[in-house]
Amino acid sequence: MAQKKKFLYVNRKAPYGTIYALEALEVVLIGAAFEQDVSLAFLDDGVFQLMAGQDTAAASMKNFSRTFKALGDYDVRKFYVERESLAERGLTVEDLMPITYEDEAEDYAEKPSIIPVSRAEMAALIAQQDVVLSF
Amino acid sequence: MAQKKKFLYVNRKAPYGTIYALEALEVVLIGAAFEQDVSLAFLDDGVFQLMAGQDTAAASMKNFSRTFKALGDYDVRKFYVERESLAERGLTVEDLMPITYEDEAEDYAEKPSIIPVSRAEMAALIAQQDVVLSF
Amino acid sequence: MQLAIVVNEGPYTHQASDTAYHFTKAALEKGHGITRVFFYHDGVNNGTRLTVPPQDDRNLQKLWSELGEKHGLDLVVCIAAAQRRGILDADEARRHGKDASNLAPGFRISGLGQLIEAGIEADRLVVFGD
Amino acid sequence: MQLAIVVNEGPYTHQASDTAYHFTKAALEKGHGITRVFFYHDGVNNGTRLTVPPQDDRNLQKLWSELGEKHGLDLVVCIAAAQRRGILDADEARRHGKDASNLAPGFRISGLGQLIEAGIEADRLVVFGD
Amino acid sequence: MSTLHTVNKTPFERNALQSCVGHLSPGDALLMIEDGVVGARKGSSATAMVQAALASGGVYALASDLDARGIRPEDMIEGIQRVDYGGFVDLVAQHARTVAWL
Amino acid sequence: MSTLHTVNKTPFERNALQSCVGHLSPGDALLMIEDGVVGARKGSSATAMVQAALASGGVYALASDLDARGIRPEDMIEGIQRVDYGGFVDLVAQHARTVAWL
Repeated sequence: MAQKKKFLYVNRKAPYGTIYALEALEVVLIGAAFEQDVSLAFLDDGVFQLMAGQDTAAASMKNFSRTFKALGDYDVRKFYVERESLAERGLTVEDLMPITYEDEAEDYAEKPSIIPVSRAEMAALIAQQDVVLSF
Repeated sequence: MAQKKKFLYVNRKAPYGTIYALEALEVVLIGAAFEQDVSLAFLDDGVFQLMAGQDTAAASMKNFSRTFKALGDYDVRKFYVERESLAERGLTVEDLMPITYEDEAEDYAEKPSIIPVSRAEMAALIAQQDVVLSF
Repeated sequence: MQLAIVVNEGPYTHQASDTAYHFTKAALEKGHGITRVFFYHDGVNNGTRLTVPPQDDRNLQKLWSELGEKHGLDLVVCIAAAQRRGILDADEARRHGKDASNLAPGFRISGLGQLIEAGIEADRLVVFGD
Repeated sequence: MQLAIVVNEGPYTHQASDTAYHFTKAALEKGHGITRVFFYHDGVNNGTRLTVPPQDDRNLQKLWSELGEKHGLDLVVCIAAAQRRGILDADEARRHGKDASNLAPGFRISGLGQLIEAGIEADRLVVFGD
Repeated sequence: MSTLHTVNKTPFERNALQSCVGHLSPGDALLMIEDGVVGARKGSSATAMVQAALASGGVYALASDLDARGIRPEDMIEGIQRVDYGGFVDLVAQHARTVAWL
Repeated sequence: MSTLHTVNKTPFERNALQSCVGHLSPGDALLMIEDGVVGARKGSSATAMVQAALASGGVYALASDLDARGIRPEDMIEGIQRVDYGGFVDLVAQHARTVAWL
């Protein structure tokens, strides 16, 4: 392949009520093998996908939230989370799971994958992409 | 069967974008044979189901809006349409199809099936039902 | 009390089938009767025996079939909705010249009249959908 | 120009499959190439040959199969999404011990890598869904 | 006799909760299920709607759906009651009809 | 290079149009399809959002979807352009990327 493309996965839906969040994550996992320039966008109800303390035992559904934490090992390290979406839902970044990656360039220092952005920054991010996959 | 039950079919979705409106109408048609006390509620985007002038030729979909006009022959004559829902969408009752039935009690005089109601009246209607089917 | 259950969405894509299943189970545990479980719209997709969900996930078709068998539930898939979506029993397959069928055990295919009838006969009707 | 098409919903329940079909047809008429049509989520339900839509309605599975045959389109159904929803070809059915299969002619089952690859290779990718 | 209303949609993406609250009769109960439970979290733009429902009658949320989405009891708008599926069944039995705001 | 945004949801039931309009960059185009076309009707509560999009760039609506829903050209917000599927294809080709607001 000639060059890397910029892929953005847009997550706008809450988890569990519909399968879109889970199946979007499956695409991200497979896509990681293709070594493209990958970003994840969490806006609107998509921010609920990253909530800390998800416990699906009583709902008898698969808790896939832990998988987000594993993405750093696959070079998926840019989780753009929209501040306005959080605020509208009564949330702050502190309500989300800590998600980190190890930076090889800096002696494997642990760094946060979650990047809070404003709506305007999210719009600018969209405008830089080659491929935008929405779920 | 001992007595008639009051059945309310709640239509809140626009036609064509999803199948709910069409398949709801199929239930109403079959349900008419059971001689219950049937009412139809059109609120929120459900009011679009009754829009005049629907033309699905270019979209290559089935235009089922005409079927509403046939319901009067099956004793389905109460189409409650919420005024607030119309207004929010820039619509008035005049934008809807004329739907009528023939009143046997008054020498088959043609009477309107569409009954515009306020949101409060719609709430009161819901509170009188035995069975409420939502689509 | 007699309860009628309506399931309007397929398994996995929407949670409606999960919720309806857990609700039905809880109602049975509380001693209520289930007049009928009626699968409509994409709900008919709960009734295909060809699903192969991931091994670490629930198998909703199986759960419904097993609950149905255990309690003698009437699990009815709407014929018109099913035809549109490719859910057929052996008879339907033959009638339409199809070379395969996929209806799961414990489900039966029938008409929309079964939904209305359930609404008339049950004390309560509860709809689960999208 | 090369276009990749993603269809995320099944036929009839949502209009997405209709829109994707008409879009793909129009793109071909304008001389564009179609890298691939990828069916994901409930979109896999477009690929069952067991559907029997009403005679006065369109048959979306047939329309896709015919368009695919006419233009040599690569119609790919996602394997993981398909298993969950009971869409299998003969090989998959054998592999999972199922007694029937239902994949329609002109469709093939493959992995999610085909979606990413289409995004890399195509000049544009367009998503149709709910 | 009063009505049980179920809402399975997030109030931030869909109008189901808003429409439901606009059609409550006094004494009606509202049960949040599935994605609808995200409306139970305090401090959101949907709080006023939920409080309107609380003023009209009981408001409930399905515990297993709250847990799945990481919404703890202390995060919830005051007055909303957590119920399990058995509680859901009881609510259906106690009200004359159930309306699903899909 | 600019972006084509597609909206297939009614603005009265869903937040897709609102969210889309909040994420437009100058010069971006917005295309209403499927149930999204009901947002093209003038005099509704969604008109201001559509006008914001018109101020940013072109706004289009799929003709066959408008026709199906009984929305005539004279009913539409001024400035929205009707396109057929061929026009949809052209919009995709003319913009660097397409974002679907599902």
